[in-house]
Amino acid sequence: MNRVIALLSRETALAWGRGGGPMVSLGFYAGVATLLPLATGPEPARLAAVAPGAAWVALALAALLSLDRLFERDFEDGALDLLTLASTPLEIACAVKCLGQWLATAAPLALAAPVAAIALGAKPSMTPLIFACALMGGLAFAFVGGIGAALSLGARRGGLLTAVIVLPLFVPPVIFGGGALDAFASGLPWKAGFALMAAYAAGAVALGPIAMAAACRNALS
Amino acid sequence: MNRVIALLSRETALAWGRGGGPMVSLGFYAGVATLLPLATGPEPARLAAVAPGAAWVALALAALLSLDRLFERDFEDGALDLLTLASTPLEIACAVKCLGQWLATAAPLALAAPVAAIALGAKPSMTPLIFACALMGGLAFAFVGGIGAALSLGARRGGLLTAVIVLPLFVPPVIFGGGALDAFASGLPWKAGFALMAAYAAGAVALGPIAMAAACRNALS
Amino acid sequence: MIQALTIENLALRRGGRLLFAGLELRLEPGEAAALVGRNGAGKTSLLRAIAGLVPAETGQIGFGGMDPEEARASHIHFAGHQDGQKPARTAWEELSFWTRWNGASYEAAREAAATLDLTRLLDLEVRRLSAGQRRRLSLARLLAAPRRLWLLDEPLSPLDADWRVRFGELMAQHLARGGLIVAAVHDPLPITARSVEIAAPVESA
Amino acid sequence: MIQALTIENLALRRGGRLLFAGLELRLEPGEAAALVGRNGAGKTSLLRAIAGLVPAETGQIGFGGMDPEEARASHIHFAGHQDGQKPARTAWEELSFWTRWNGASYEAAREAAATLDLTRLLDLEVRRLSAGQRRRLSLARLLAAPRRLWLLDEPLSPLDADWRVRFGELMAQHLARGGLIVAAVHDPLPITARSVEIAAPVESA
Amino acid sequence: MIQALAFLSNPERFMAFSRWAAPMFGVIAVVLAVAGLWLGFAAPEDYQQGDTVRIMFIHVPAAWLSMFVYICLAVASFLALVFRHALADAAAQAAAPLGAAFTFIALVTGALWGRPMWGAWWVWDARLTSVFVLFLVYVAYIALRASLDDETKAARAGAILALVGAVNLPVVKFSVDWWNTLHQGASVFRAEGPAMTNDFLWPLLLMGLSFMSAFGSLWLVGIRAQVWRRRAEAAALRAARG
Amino acid sequence: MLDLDAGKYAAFVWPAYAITAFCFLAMIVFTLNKSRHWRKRAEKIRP
Ligand code: HEM
Ligand SMILES: Nc1ncnc2c1ncn2[C@@H]1O[C@H](COP(=O)(O)OP(=O)(O)OP(=O)(O)O)[C@@H](O)[C@H]1O
Ligand SMILES: Nc1ncnc2c1ncn2[C@@H]1O[C@H](COP(=O)(O)OP(=O)(O)OP(=O)(O)O)[C@@H](O)[C@H]1O
Ligand SMILES: [Mg+2]
Ligand SMILES: [Mg+2]
Repeated sequence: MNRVIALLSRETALAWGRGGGPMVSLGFYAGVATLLPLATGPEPARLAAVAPGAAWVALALAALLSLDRLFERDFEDGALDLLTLASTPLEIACAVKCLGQWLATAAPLALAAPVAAIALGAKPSMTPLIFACALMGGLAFAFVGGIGAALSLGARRGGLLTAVIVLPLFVPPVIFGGGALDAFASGLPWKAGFALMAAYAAGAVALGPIAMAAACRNALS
Repeated sequence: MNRVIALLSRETALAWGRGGGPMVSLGFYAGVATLLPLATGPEPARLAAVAPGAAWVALALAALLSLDRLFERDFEDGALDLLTLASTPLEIACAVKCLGQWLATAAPLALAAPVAAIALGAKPSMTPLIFACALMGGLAFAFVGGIGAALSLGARRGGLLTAVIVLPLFVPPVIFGGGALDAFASGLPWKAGFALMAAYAAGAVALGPIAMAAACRNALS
Repeated sequence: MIQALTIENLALRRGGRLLFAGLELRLEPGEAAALVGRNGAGKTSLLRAIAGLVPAETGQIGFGGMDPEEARASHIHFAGHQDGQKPARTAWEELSFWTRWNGASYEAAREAAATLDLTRLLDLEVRRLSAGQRRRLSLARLLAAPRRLWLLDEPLSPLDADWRVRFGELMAQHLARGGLIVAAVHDPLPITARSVEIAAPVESA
Repeated sequence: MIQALTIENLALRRGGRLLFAGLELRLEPGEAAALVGRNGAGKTSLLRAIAGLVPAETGQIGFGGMDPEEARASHIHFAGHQDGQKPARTAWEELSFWTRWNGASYEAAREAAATLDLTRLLDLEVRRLSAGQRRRLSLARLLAAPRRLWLLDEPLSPLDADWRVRFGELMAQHLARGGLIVAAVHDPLPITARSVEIAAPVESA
Repeated sequence: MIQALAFLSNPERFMAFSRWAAPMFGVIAVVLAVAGLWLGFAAPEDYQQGDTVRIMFIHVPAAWLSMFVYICLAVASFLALVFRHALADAAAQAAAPLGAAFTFIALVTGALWGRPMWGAWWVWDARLTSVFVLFLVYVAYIALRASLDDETKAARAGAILALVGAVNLPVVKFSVDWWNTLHQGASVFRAEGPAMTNDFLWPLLLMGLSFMSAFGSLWLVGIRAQVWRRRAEAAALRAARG
Repeated sequence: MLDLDAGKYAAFVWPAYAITAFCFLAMIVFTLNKSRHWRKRAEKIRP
């Protein structure tokens, strides 16, 4: 347990220092909130309709763009070797890495997302759903993305490969989540979409680490 | 000149391999194009109005998130030392680095942006402007972002700091560009906004490298 | 506890090339082996194979009857060129993290730092350490969490003459406590160690 | 062409601490200096100061009358621990890039690789090279683009015995052609070199 | 001006000067503020803006100061960068939080004025946006200095950022002329002379001078603090080395 | 003499003054505090 906490705090600190964290998410959503009004024109109704979707897209993009930081450094500087030489299984280490990434980058984004959406005119009643979607979705993105990041370790054009592997896996949660937000906004039943996304996230959390650990071992050998 | 070409191809290759490149931008816009319809509901008019803005937001965010890769690696592994020991001034080396970043990440995004916008229902007549805005804006983002990346070299929480430094400097081009797109879409005069953004980009390209080189020298000493 | 390290008829292949074959080695507690050989002979690869990071082409690596998984999880230290220390984090952050990851306490990390005369440097970022200081920081992990088998890849190279002697003493202490050491070296080790020549098999040389 | 390296009354400070003071050194073409001293004494810092990467606290570094800017831009090679080679790029990509960055041709890069027996390895990623091979790759840059003053930070440490001799010969050739070498070392250099002791000033020791 | 700077560039002389100058500026600021506020609240209501016009007496001086402080910051940074003068760097470091505070006041009072006048707390027009950017630049400067441990490096990096951020200043000043903004144009410092009745002009100018002297006083105290901090840290370092 | 009744705009005028006063107070307190802190430290180490 001690080890897991130690690793989690290291991962969070690293992800935070290298481009994650609340300032970026703030800036992110400040950007979204500044730009969309300019781009969509002054009609508040229009703006409000786009708001949750925009917040959601921003989240997925942020997750996608920060993926290459997950394993590559540790792989290149030998830390991954040492992480495998421990009584904590590599599967858990991988899960903790993803969790750290999520804590450092997705969680602040999830906190900021409802604020941005409301600033853009989304109904305040949507706050809990946007928040929950962002948290869940962030989890799914982190764990699914981790698989791609691990698989492309040691490949030339690692970043490219990550994107190719990860993009198709990102589509389902993106669609389920977006659908749930949309349905909620128009007063339709939204629970099914949300449940699907949650299930996807749960699956990713459960199975992702196994795939990641296998991919890491393969890259190291 | 030879050196500049060599450096440019190295930088492009590095940026490309590490999470840049056409696949990411494709995924980016695939995400935007999938999600926005979901979020905005089925009315095409609404969608069309948001499209160019969404493309533009995505561009700025992508630039922000890839900044920490610009100097940090070279700083940590000693390549920056060697880049300074050359008859090519460090200012030019910095400019070429930014240019490489732009070529590898912003240019593919700029190519994809009009496609995404049109898929979302933006008027095809907007294509040239979206493309030009994305190219120009990407240039401004790369060069202004480089200043932030260089200034935060060696700082604790480098990534965070980069965002804090860069965000204020990103606001003007984001606003000018968004304004120009918006004005064009509503048939208003858009040239002023575009010209301002171009001027800002030109200023960034001209002055940014000086600041970057000074910041790099400072970090190395 | 690892009771012995036994390597039988080991062959390793990297990138399609057979590095060496038929390697035999038996190390009892208190013994050290110095791997010598040309650049690219496969010393580092052998250390990685013992650590389970690289699969063997043929042959066996045994740990005196202990389950290899178990041995590698809790009884082996590996200190290579790539020390896994992030330049932007402080020496203390790195040392304490790895110490805890290896299951030992902050206290142990602090003591190990004191033994390697790093206390004064713990607040510095790793980037600012001199080459020898940084190497000492990575060696401090060996002392902080006691483990039976040390796999060392050119441990002495950036150390100054004084520290080579002192780290030699630390290695001798480890052996005296029943530890085992396998070290890849280009210069002689300051402890008595069995020299193991790593060389390409004759037919492929 | 650098006609001499003159260091007068040099003092360096890192992180608030005075590393050394009053350093004097004069090196003529064909001469080599070996910087010796404890870990953290400031050998690497001195090399970086000569390369202009670290400002001097007091004192002068001169290049025999040549403008320092000019000398550093075109007449100095610096080869440190941090070799600036990206693990994910191939040896050839790295060597050819740095060679061209230093103003020499692909041809020169290929020749230097051959001299250091790297030809066979050029298609491998840097990550896959052994420690000695990787060091040779970074040393190949010295040969690929001829420059007068070589600043070497523990150049020999991961090389095997053979390569230490062969690189010694290459250094001797460089000196014979009128080159200058300043090398930080913990082991003796295989060439005749003036030994320069780097040590903390007495009052602060 | 140059001579005054040269005179003060000696730390001893600066400490002697600031010792009496800082309290003196403080007293002047208070006196001017009392006078300005008195006149301001004695002035008649604006026929268009009603009582909200009273916000002007703090909004406009704060907005002036936000720019003036940045000029001070940039000049001090320039001197620190070019002449490596420690006192100039101390001045830059001390100016930043004050500038951020004045900018913050301008933003908040502007928003409080905008709501009744324009019907919106905030619009993304060029003037407002550029002032917001100015605030962010101050924050970035402070954050940058805080996160670099090495004093000299932090000074240089901060100075570079301050100079880069200076491009925003003309945008703040002339945004109302270059773009169609909701915000009104200059009405005091104009080539044609002030376009404002004396009833408002006088209290506004008094408040402006008061803010200016308040800044002067706090700045001097802040620089003194920096000088002491550097002395203390240098001494601590010497002590640590024995 | 003084017109302190801001009428329907009181909700905007007085908060503006309050926030300004608060900011000034904060500036003064922080600056003086820091100055005193470092002067003490400087004098303690080198009286
Ligand atoms: C958050 C919103 C606002 C910001 C950031 C802001 C910013 C500024 C700045 C920077 C100046 C100085 C201009 C110069 O010296 O040239 C200024 C002046 C001024 N502002 Fe605002 N302002 C805001 C809202 C308002 C509102 C709502 C009003 C009134 C309707 C207003 C009225 C004025 C006036 C009368 C001046 C003096 C212009 C002059 O005499 O030069 N401002 N403001
Ligand atoms: N991941 C890999 N893929 C392909 N080849 C590899 C890989 N790792 C190492 N090699 C090759 O295997 C050989 C042995 O490398 P190794 O690092 O084990 O040598 P070494 O004996 O430690 O040499 P040195 O003394 O230079 O450190 C080298 O020729 C190297 O190029
Ligand atoms: N950027 C820096 N900031 C602060 N201190 C530094 C920095 N770089 C080096 N130092 C300190 O300066 C001292 C000298 O370092 P340097 O690398 O020059 O030593 P060295 O003589 O090369 O030692 P070694 O033999 O271990 O390589 C060390 O104590 C180190 O901690
Ligand atoms: Mg090796
Ligand atoms: Mg050194």
